[in-house]
Amino acid sequence: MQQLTTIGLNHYLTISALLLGFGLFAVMTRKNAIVVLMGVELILNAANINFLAFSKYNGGMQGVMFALFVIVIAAAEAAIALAVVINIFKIFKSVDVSERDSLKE
Amino acid sequence: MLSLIVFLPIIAGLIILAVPSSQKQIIRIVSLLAALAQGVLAVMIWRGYNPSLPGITAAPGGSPLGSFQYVERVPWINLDLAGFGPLNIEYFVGVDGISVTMVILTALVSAIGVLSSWTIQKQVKGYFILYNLLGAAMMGCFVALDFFLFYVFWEIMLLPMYFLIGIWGGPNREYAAIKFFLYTLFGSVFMMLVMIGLYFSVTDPVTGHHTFSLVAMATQSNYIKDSILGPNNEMWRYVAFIALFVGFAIKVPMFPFHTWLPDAHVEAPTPISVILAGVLLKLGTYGMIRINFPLFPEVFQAGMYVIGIFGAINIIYGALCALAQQDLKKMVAYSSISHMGYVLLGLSAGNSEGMVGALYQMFNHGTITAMLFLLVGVIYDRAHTRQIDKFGGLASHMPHYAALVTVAWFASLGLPGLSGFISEALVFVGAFSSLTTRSIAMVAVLGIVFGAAYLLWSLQRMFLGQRKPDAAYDLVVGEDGHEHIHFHDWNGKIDLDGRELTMLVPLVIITIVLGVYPMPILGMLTSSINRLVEVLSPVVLSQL
Amino acid sequence: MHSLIQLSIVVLLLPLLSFVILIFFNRKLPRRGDFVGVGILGTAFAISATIFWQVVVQAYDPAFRVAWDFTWIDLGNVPGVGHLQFKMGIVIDNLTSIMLAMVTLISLLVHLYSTGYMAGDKNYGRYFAFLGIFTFSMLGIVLSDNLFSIYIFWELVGLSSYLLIGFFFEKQSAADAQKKAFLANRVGDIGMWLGILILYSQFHTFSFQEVYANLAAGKFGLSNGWLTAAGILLFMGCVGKSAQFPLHVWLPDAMEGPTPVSALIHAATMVAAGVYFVARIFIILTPDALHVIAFIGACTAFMAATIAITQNDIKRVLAYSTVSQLGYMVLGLGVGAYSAALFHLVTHAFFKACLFLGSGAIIHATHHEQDMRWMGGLSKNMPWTFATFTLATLALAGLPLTSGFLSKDAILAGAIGFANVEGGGIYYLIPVLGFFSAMLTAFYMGRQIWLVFFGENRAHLKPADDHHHGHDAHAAHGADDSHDDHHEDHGVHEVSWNMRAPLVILAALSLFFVYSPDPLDGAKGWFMKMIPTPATVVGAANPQKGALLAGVAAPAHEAVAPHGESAAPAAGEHGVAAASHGEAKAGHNYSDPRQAEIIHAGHAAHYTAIYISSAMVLLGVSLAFIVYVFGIIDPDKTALAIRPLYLFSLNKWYWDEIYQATFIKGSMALAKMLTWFDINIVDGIVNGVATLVRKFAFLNSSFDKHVVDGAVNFTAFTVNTTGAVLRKLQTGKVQTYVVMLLLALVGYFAFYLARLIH
Amino acid sequence: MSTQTTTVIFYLFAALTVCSAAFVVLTRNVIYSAFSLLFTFFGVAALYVFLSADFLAVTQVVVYVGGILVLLLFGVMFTNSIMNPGQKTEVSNTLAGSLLFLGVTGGVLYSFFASPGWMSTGKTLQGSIVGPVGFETMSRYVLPFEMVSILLLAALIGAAFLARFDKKGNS
Repeated sequence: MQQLTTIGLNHYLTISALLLGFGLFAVMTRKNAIVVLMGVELILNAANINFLAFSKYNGGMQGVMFALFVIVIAAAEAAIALAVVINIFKIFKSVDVSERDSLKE
Repeated sequence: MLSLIVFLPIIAGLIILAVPSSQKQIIRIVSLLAALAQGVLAVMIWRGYNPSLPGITAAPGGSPLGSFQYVERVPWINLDLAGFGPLNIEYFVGVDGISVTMVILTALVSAIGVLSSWTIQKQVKGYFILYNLLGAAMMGCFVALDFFLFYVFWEIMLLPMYFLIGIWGGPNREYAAIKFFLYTLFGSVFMMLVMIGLYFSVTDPVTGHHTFSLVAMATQSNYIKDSILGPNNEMWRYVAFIALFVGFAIKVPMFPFHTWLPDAHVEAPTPISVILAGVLLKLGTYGMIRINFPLFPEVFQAGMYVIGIFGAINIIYGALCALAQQDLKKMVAYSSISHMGYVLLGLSAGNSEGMVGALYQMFNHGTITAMLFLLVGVIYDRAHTRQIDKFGGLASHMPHYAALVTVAWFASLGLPGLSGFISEALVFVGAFSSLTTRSIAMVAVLGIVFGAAYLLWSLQRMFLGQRKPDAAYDLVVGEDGHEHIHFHDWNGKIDLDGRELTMLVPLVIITIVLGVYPMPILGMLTSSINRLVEVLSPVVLSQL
Repeated sequence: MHSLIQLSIVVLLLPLLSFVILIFFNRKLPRRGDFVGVGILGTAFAISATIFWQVVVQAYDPAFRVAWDFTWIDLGNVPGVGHLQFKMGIVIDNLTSIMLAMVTLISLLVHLYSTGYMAGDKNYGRYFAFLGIFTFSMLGIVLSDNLFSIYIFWELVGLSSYLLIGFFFEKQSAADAQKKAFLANRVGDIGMWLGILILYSQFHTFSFQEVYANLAAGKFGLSNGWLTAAGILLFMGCVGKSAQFPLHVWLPDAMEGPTPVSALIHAATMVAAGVYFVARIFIILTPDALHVIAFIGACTAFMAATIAITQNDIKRVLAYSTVSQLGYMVLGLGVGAYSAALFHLVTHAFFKACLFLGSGAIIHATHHEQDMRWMGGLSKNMPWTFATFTLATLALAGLPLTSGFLSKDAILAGAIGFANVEGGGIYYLIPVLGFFSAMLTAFYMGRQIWLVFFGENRAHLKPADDHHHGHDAHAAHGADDSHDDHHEDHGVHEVSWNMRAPLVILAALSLFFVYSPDPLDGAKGWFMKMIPTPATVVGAANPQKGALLAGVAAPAHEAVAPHGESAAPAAGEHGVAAASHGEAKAGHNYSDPRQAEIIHAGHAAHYTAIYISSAMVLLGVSLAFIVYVFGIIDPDKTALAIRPLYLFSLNKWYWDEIYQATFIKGSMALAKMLTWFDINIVDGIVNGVATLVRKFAFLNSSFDKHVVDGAVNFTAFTVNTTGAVLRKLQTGKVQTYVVMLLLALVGYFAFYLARLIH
Repeated sequence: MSTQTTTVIFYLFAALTVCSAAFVVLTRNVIYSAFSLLFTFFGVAALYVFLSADFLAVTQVVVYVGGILVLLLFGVMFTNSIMNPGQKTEVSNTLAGSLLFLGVTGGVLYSFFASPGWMSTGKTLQGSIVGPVGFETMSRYVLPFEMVSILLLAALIGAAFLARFDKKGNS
């Protein structure tokens, strides 16, 4: 009970793990590229939570700075990914990643 | 000089390679020019050759190179096989009296063959490339003084011959080509084994290393006493001699290895028959003289009688088989078997008369048989058949052709005044003078009669008398009231045309000139042959 | 170089020049260039006449001899022999010069004659070219001084004979005949060549003089049998060329050639070459070889004569008479009557050429009728031909006052002497056969004269088919059709001057005074003085045999010699005989007593020979008269009465059939058999080996396919399948990859957990 | 305020975050998931505040909600035709996905809790971090900062390039 009442590192880690799992689940299962991207965002957020949690409970700034960079990169990634998705849509008239198996060639 | 004459055809072949295959005339002309250049070189070699130098082997006390001429000698392959010591193969060419005549013959026959190839229409480019390759290989065989080099040329020769027969030949060409190829390959395998054995038995007196140089091999003192083919190893020397002899005898061809020849000739196109009979057969006997006999003189001494018997069998057997042939070309093929028998007989005599006769016979057979095959080709072009019974009475319609055929036929049956006679006579003189082969010579003389029989009989059946009812041509009465001959689907000249005359007349002239005054060729042979006889005679052997 | 040599070289090369000109340019020259041939031969004859004049008439020396040679083939310094050279050369002695004159003269006359006889033939020019090369080769034989060159020209003569016999090559019979002639000659040449080889193998030279010298010096290394064999083998060349038994079969067939050719080659010159050659080698012939030669000559003479009496073809009769006369010459040489034989050679050449040309005139006049049964009564139409033909016939039959009488008598005398010396018995067969043949000769020549010239013309009796055959021959001959053949009686007429002149000249040359002042003894004539019997070198070669012979011959010598001296004063002519005999002895001291004995006995037997031979000839002539002129005996009935003999003779003793059945069929069968052997056995073995190899190759390849290659293929298969399986995993879908990635991650976690657990 | 209230608020936001994230993943409607993602981001931002990273919380709201989410919505609008907004999307390999979801999450959590060395050290981050962030950005992390800004610029240009309408005008 003491564990639960005083918010500690473990709570954040649990949340981040769940977010990570959900994100992976989305990446794995959903056919819509947009949703896959959302899953990726979830994973990134999970990572960010971990960074910040560790930096808070270690009292250093590294985690914070990393999380900052991750956000920036996430923005870039989202932009690029969406552009790609739109191109895919332009070409295939669909964003169903389960139909895109060009990697086979 | 020699390298030039050897590789000139290859250069021509490369040029042809660059010519588009549609330009048939250019291709032909290029090869013709190459052949003519080769002829010019051959004449220069002939003029510049000093007949007083014997060659054959390193003269005792002389230079280890022997008194060969136009020698070119450069290291070719130098490998260091750790276990076996250094392997040094040389590019070593040179001529003596034996080879220089063959070089002249090769150049002559090749040029004639190019002219005769003018009518080849199928894949002209490939044909002439192969033809030039063949020419180079033959020339190389005759000038090579390094056994390995000789072997290389010998093998190179097979390939174009195989394709020339197998692609441009007659209906049954594949069979003939395969037969030729396998037979000769069979022989050359033996040759290679003996070659290797010799390499490890002989040391170059100068360098002290093992060597492939035939000049060194021809000197018995260069053999390591206890090596596999050394003097102390009698049995293996006999085996090696027989193996080499079989290898060359197949090329001659000697009974019973002769059956590839009729097939090859019947299937081969005319120019290839000319080359085959004119030059290739000579390579067998040349190999015997250059390699087989001087390297194993004591075995030769022991085997003279057997060789002579085989020669006699060739003479009579070939003549009798020719007597029974219906196909003119096959008859001529068997006649070359018979004539090469004279060469073998002369060699087996082991004395100067016989050997000079044999070599002169090689030259004359080259020219005469070339003539015979060209003439057969002439009638085959017109009538598309070679069955002797399909003709008759040609003489009154094709006078020039009949005249040339008569000359050629009589040259072939050894009429005095034509070159064939002198060589045959010398062969018999030699064979009879040597006690070993005297009895053989007395039997072999029958070949003269049989030879005359089949030649005259074919001459009569084809040219004399009247047209046979089932002849391969018709008689039509021309506008001038006289009967004229007409071949089916032949619109060319009935009698010989200019190209055929340019092929044949030089050969006729050579035959007559060499028949009246043989010294131009004989004179180049004598000193070499005398030296060879010394090498082969047991007197010299006992001094080893 | 001696001027005679230069002249002789010119003579030798002139006919060759004629050949070259005519063979290449005869169509461009007017009259097909026959004048070239005639002119050149005229020149050649003129030059040889001068040679004859200088040698025989001016020098008049039995031992006259000039020689010249040059190196033809130089074999260099041959080990064991030394410097070896083959020389070509020319020798001129009496015999050579006489032969030169004879050959060129007859050749010239035949050229001249042919301008008429062959006129209009489509190969007219080529004909003269062939005559030219024949003359060249014949002169080569005559002039050559060594065995090798004589062999060369020997074969060349065979070639020209081949070309001329087959001149009408459209006729199958002519083509057969030329082939037969060449092959028969080749068989003889083999023997000759082997004989040459035996001599060469001992002496390493071909030159006559060196061979003589070496033999005389006893340098012959082999046994005496080899020497005899050499002699007989060399004689085989003569057997072939001079149509001696058993190689005589080609000569009658050779009559397929144009008649002038028969006159030149197959009567006068070429067939005499054999005799000439035996004369050249006479002195190296051992007694045994001479015996063989004598017997063969006798058999030939007799056999040919018996055949000649039943032949109907005018030319065949003459052909067999030629064979018979050649038999006489060979017989003469065999018995050692050397000069007599050569004498007969020359005389026979002239009168036999005359006979052939005469028969040619008859054939020409009767439009190529050769069968005597359809002739007759020609003496009225052709007086010139009749006269010359008859004169030559007398000479051939050997009646006195003719040249034939002198020479034949000399030969028979030699035969008798030979038989005496050899001690009788079987040797008497030789003169007996000779005399009998003389009788037969007289008979069949009389028959021929009668059938051809007397009686009435029987041309109309000729069966139609034969008639047409004659026309075919005519067409094939291609002579000009100036006179018309189509009504029955053939307009027979005398031939033109250019065919008549040779007849006259030759007939004149077959009279006795040309050769000898004495119509009964040729030994008095210049010829037999100029051509004495040379001393044999063989006796010297083996002294023990010579001594033995001397022992045998001595008593005979004693027996004959006193008779010679005693009779000398009484009978002048016999004295002359003895004198000539003595002169012969003076000319040569015969080291071999046997030879001396034979020569002496031959001279001694001179008159015996005359009497017997004259008797026989008269017998033959009278027999011919009885049969054909007076018709006392009907030839046809007689033929029926002795039918087997008649057929035997008519079919020429069946020699052709025998040879056809044995040698020709035999060699053809052998050839066919060998070809079968070649195709089925030798090649069969080769192909069999090939098949075996191929079979083994198939086995090998199946092993290769199923085992070796199997392994490889199996590997490939496994890789392939796994690849296929793995390819299923590779969907190309990103999410699948993610799934796998995470599977790996989970696997890691599992591992990690396992690590943590213990 | 008392620790209880903060704890309760924390649990609320945590629940909000996790549930909305689950909804993002589980719903078939793209629009729904997009909007529920909005709530996830808000929840995360709130958690940042709890982690005393106020600056980052604001950044999170600005960047994610204002930028990325709008981008995502644009994407949804572009890719799904406007006519049927409630379009369902298919789900593939759900089984493997869920198993792995459990495996990964379980594995991660276990490794978190099984490694005791991660228990909080004594000193923690206190107060606002705006100043320290600015300081760190301009001092120690200046190079990564510049690089990331260049990266962002390049990415945006590239995105614009990729997503542009080409000349032929077919969208």
